[in-house]
Amino acid sequence: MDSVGNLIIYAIAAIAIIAFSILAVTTKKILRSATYLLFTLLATAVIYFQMDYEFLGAVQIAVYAGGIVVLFVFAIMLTHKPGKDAEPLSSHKKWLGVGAAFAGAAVCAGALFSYGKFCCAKLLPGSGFDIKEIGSALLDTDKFGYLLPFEAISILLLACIIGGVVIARRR
Amino acid sequence: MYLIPSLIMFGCGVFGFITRKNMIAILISLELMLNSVDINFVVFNRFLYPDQLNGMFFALFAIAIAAAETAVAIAIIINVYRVAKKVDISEITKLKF
Amino acid sequence: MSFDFSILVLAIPFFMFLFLGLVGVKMGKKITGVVGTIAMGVTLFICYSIAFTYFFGTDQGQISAEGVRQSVLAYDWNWLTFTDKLVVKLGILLDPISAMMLIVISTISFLVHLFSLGYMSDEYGKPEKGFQRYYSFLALFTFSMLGLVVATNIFQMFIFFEMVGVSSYLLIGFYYTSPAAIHASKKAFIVTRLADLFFLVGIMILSYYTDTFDFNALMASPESALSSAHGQTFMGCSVMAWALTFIFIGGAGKSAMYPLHIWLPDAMEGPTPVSALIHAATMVVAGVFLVARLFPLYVLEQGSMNIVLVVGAFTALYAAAIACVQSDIKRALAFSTISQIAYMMTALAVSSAPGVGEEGGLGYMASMFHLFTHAMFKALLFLCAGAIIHAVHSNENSHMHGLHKFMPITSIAFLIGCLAIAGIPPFAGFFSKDEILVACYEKSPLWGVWMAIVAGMTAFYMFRIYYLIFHWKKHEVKEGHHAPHDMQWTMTLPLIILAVISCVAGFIPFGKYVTADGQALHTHTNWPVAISSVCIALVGIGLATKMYFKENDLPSKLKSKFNGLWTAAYNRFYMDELYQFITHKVIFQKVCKPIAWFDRHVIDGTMNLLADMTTSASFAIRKMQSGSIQSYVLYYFLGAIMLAAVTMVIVLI
Amino acid sequence: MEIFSNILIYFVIVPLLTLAGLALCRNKGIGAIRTVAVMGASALMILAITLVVMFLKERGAGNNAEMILTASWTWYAPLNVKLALGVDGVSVVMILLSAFIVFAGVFASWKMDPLPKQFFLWFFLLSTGVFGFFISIDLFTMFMFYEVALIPMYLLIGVWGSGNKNYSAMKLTLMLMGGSAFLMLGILGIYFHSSADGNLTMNVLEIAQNNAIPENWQLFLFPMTFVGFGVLGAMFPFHTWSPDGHASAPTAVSMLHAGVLMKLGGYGCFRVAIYLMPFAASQLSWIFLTLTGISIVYGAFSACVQTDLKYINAYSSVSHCGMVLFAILMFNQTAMTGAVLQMLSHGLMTALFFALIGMIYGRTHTRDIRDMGGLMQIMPFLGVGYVIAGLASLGLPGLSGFVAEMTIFVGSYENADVFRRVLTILGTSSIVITAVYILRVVGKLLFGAVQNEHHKQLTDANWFERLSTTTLMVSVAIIGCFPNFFVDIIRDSFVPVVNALSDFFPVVIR
Repeated sequence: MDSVGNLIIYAIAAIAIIAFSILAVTTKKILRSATYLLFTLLATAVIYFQMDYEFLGAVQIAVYAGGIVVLFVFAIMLTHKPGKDAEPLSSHKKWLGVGAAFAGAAVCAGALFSYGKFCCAKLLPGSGFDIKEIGSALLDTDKFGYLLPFEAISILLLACIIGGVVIARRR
Repeated sequence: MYLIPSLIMFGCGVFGFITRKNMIAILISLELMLNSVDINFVVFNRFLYPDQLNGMFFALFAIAIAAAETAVAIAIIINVYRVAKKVDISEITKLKF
Repeated sequence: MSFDFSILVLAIPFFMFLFLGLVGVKMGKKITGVVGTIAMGVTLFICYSIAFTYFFGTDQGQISAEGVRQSVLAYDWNWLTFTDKLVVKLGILLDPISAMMLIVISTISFLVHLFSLGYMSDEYGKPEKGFQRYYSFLALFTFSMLGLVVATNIFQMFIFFEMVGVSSYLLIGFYYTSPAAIHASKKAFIVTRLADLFFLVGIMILSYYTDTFDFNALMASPESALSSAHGQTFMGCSVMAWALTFIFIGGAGKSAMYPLHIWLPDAMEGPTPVSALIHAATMVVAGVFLVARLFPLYVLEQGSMNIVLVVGAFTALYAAAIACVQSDIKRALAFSTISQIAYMMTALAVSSAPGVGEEGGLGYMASMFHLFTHAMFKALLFLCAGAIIHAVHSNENSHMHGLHKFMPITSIAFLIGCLAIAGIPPFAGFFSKDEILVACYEKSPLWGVWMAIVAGMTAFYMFRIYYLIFHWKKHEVKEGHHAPHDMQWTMTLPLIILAVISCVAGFIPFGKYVTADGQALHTHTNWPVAISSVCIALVGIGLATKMYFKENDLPSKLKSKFNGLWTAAYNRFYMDELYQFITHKVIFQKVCKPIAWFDRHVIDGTMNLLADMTTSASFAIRKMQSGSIQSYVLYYFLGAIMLAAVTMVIVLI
Repeated sequence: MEIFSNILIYFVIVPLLTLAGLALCRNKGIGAIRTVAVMGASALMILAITLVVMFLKERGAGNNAEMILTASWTWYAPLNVKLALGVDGVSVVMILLSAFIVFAGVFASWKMDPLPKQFFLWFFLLSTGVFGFFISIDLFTMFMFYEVALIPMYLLIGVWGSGNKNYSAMKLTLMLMGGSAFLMLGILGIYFHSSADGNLTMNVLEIAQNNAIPENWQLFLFPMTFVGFGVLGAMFPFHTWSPDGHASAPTAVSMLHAGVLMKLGGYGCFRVAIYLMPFAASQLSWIFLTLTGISIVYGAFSACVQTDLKYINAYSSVSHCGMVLFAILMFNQTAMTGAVLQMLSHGLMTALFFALIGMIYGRTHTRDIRDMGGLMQIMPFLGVGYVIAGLASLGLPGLSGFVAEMTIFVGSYENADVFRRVLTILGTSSIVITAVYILRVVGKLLFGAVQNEHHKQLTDANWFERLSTTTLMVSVAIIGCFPNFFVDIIRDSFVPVVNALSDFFPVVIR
């Protein structure tokens, strides 16, 4: 961490991520859950910004926070009567979930700490990609060019649009 | 360091996915997991190969796919709701047949 | 004249079998019968000319430089190769006994063909259903029997043993709608098959040590053939003794020696001409023929020979005892046949090697002589019985009585047969039986006396049958039936021919032609033996005359006096019941059923148990597929974690 | 391609062409379907006869190679898997047998209903597998064709069968698959030890030449392969699929299965298990000899009390096929020749039996011998056919069974080993038991009074049924009358295997 400011920002973002994700999966009201998700995603965007990936952060905010969460909200509106709580979790299931989550986390953490390298690694000075570079890489066919995945994604999106329409269509 | 919140976020996602009964809540948990993975990609890219953009693009595409997937999933959920009048996953188990 | 044409002896009957069987249905019944009979007549002619050439010709190599009659190999065709040395050949071997058998078989077969033309028709001369089949089977039997006697090797003999077994099965079961016939045919086949099993094992043992099937190779030097197994013993006896005993059991099955005799009386369910052909004259002597064929080996293996002797002598007495009380004339004749064949067996067994002592090889010659004469007069008796049965439609002697007036030709023919079998000179049986008795006395007086007693019993029971059929009391013609009468010429002619042969056959100088070593054997009548045997026979006849010539109550008195013995003999000393018990109660119920049960429940049960375990395991696993996404994810996730953890541990360590 | 100039490949191509032809037929076009099927079967028969002629010519010309008409085409180079073709005397007669039975089978299923087209499709797929198995000398190809022959069985029984068909089809397929699982293991084991210098091969000839399978591995792999093939050869105690399977299978399938498919077992035991692993064969043969010896007697005794015609025949197959394996394990030329003769003979006469049973069942709608009787009066042709099949089965000279059994018994007895000789004598006793059950059936089924009045209206065989059964009867008689023709073809094929065995076992090569 090159500066205290950065550190503070990171700390805030990290705490926000942790806190809101926990809240998102534990809160009783589904709408609140969606809201907490929004905050988590925003905090993630902060982390992207901090790593000099401005474009990615922007996309994160626009698509995730702006698009997906709104989609969630609409879905919730459509399928839930306002003010109705989720039913309490059965305790064995809860413990099962906690166990699974902690086991996974433990394994990953084990992997993480056993390498130790990332725990306090210095952020190297980024080369500072600008948006133009990203754009040309996205449509490039050379090495490190991403035209093919880009096109594949677009077809996928198209398929999703069609699929969404077909599925949601009233029969 | 950046991976720690991602790790916790992933754990929350797993927990939520397994325990919640509301399909939308499950979807939200899924988003959490995806998001944590995105962070990982970006972090690895930034720390290991700062000169390249592979991880970032991966995250970018993942976001796009997540958006698509969410859209379809929500369409399905709404449809299921229309048919079954519920979004509770524990009661919708007929798909195994 | 060479023996090349001898192949026709086998070819004609075989062709007739196929021809009559396949084309016969289209031809009409009468024609089929006539064609079959004519073909048999041709075969008869060929057989006679072969025998004539063999016995009286000199230029076909049958007489060696030393004047010894030796065998001629007319044909030898490789049929099946087992190993380089063991090759089954089909061929034609002519030697004294096979030439003699050719005469016997073709004569009787021809006469039976002729006789059947009438017998197998109803009273209006219309042939019965299955007439073509009958003639086809007769041809098959003739083929098999001829093939048997001309066998060049022991395996060919086995092959034709099986063939005659099958044709006998088919002919016994000719009336296949009658349960008794089916049962009898099955019994005949299975009992002889059991014997053939031993025969086969005997062949395997013999050929294993001698490396050959060929009779010529075996006979050329019997000592060296046997010595190849020298020192080899199995359960205390030399392997050759085992082999020869097994082979004898094979012969005993066909020749109905005790205890394998049980099929022969039942085989009388077949048409009577068939009984005359197969179960009196030809097939049943196959066992005797087999032992005679291997006589040089048996002579060297006295252990086996003693078994043959004991079995033969016992059977002779046993069957004669049963024959005294049977009421079914065919059964009585059947037991008489068993007894007479046992006589031949005994004669073979008491015979010493040719050239040994004064009477060496006498038994062998006598046995063959008796085989020849017996075939003639027993066929005569059976054909007479056939004529009688055809006339009165019954086998029981209680339905006959007093037929002498109605059927004079048959009656005289039957009487000649009886005199011949009883051994009254000058009929054929006297000469052959006399030789046998001489041979028995040579061996030991015990056997001589024993066989003489049997001869007396033979005379008694034959005349008992004769009197009960033709005299005893007046014949009662049932209402609605024709009075019995002599039959048409096709049926009486064979009777007359056979009667004539039975009268004169005894004067054939048999010893000159048919001997064990090919050298003429000069026989001379042994007067003490001859006179005593005639006396015994006369006593038997006298007894029978006293008891059965006119209706009286002596037989029933005797019957009530020896009730136990009479009942036991009437029921054939319960041998059939014993077999029934063993086969049904023991083998069927205690072996087959448990095995079938075991298969269905234990072996199959194990397989089904495995399947059931798999099914229940899958049902148990099926619960895991709940349809709940969350549990799937949980399983997946736990699996992934485990994999990750394992990987990590591996990487870290 | 070069491989197409080999006649052998056409044994696979012709059934496949027939399959294609059948696929083009309309579902209901029974006439076209029959035409195509008959053409296919006849072409196979002509090919088979041509093959025999070619084989005799080659041998006559002094070609004494172990396998002749060899050809090879690599289809997966990394594993050295080839489509290697080649025949020796044994395969030639097996191909001939298969061709005859396929031919008779087509006529026996002339009136197949329902779905005739699909039936013949599967039927010819099955024959493809059978022929493919016999022509190939590559372990992988053999195994592949083996499976091709097995799988159609499930559908053929499950769809066109009768009675408890689902159970039987499942049981048969699963047990045979279980066998092929063992076999797969065995083949892989052989493959990985096929060569000492790392040039792994699947070719049977090369493996035998390399002779590189270590002895301890042989002891492990031999039981695998032998049991794997033995299941198909109905070896005790793995035979229980046979009664149920045969009882439920449609006529032609029973014919093909008992007639040919079960022979795959015996053939494989000889070609793969014993030939490639002579050491283990000589060490372990006593176990399998005991099992097969039990098979012979046990099957025969079981058959004595069955009341279902097909069960009787299935158990008699257990007995007869046991004899095949028994003879193969005797390790001498004569007994092994007898085994092949027995395969031929059993194939033909069982096919004949099943054809006749199918025809009788098609008329009376029962297979229980207690419900039938006196059929000889009603359907004399079928009755005579049954008697002939029965006589062949119990070993009447002049029909095939006698020749085969005698060769086996005499050959088996030509062993210096007392154990084997005693077993042989025990095995010999089966000829009596066979006579008992055959005569029992013949007596109850054909002779006697007619049991059921309705049976009096039944008709005798049609022309196609006559054609089918006559083909088989004539073949049975030809083998029985001229056995040396076949013995000459078969006999020398066993020289290599007997030579291989003679290193470990006091083989009497006579």
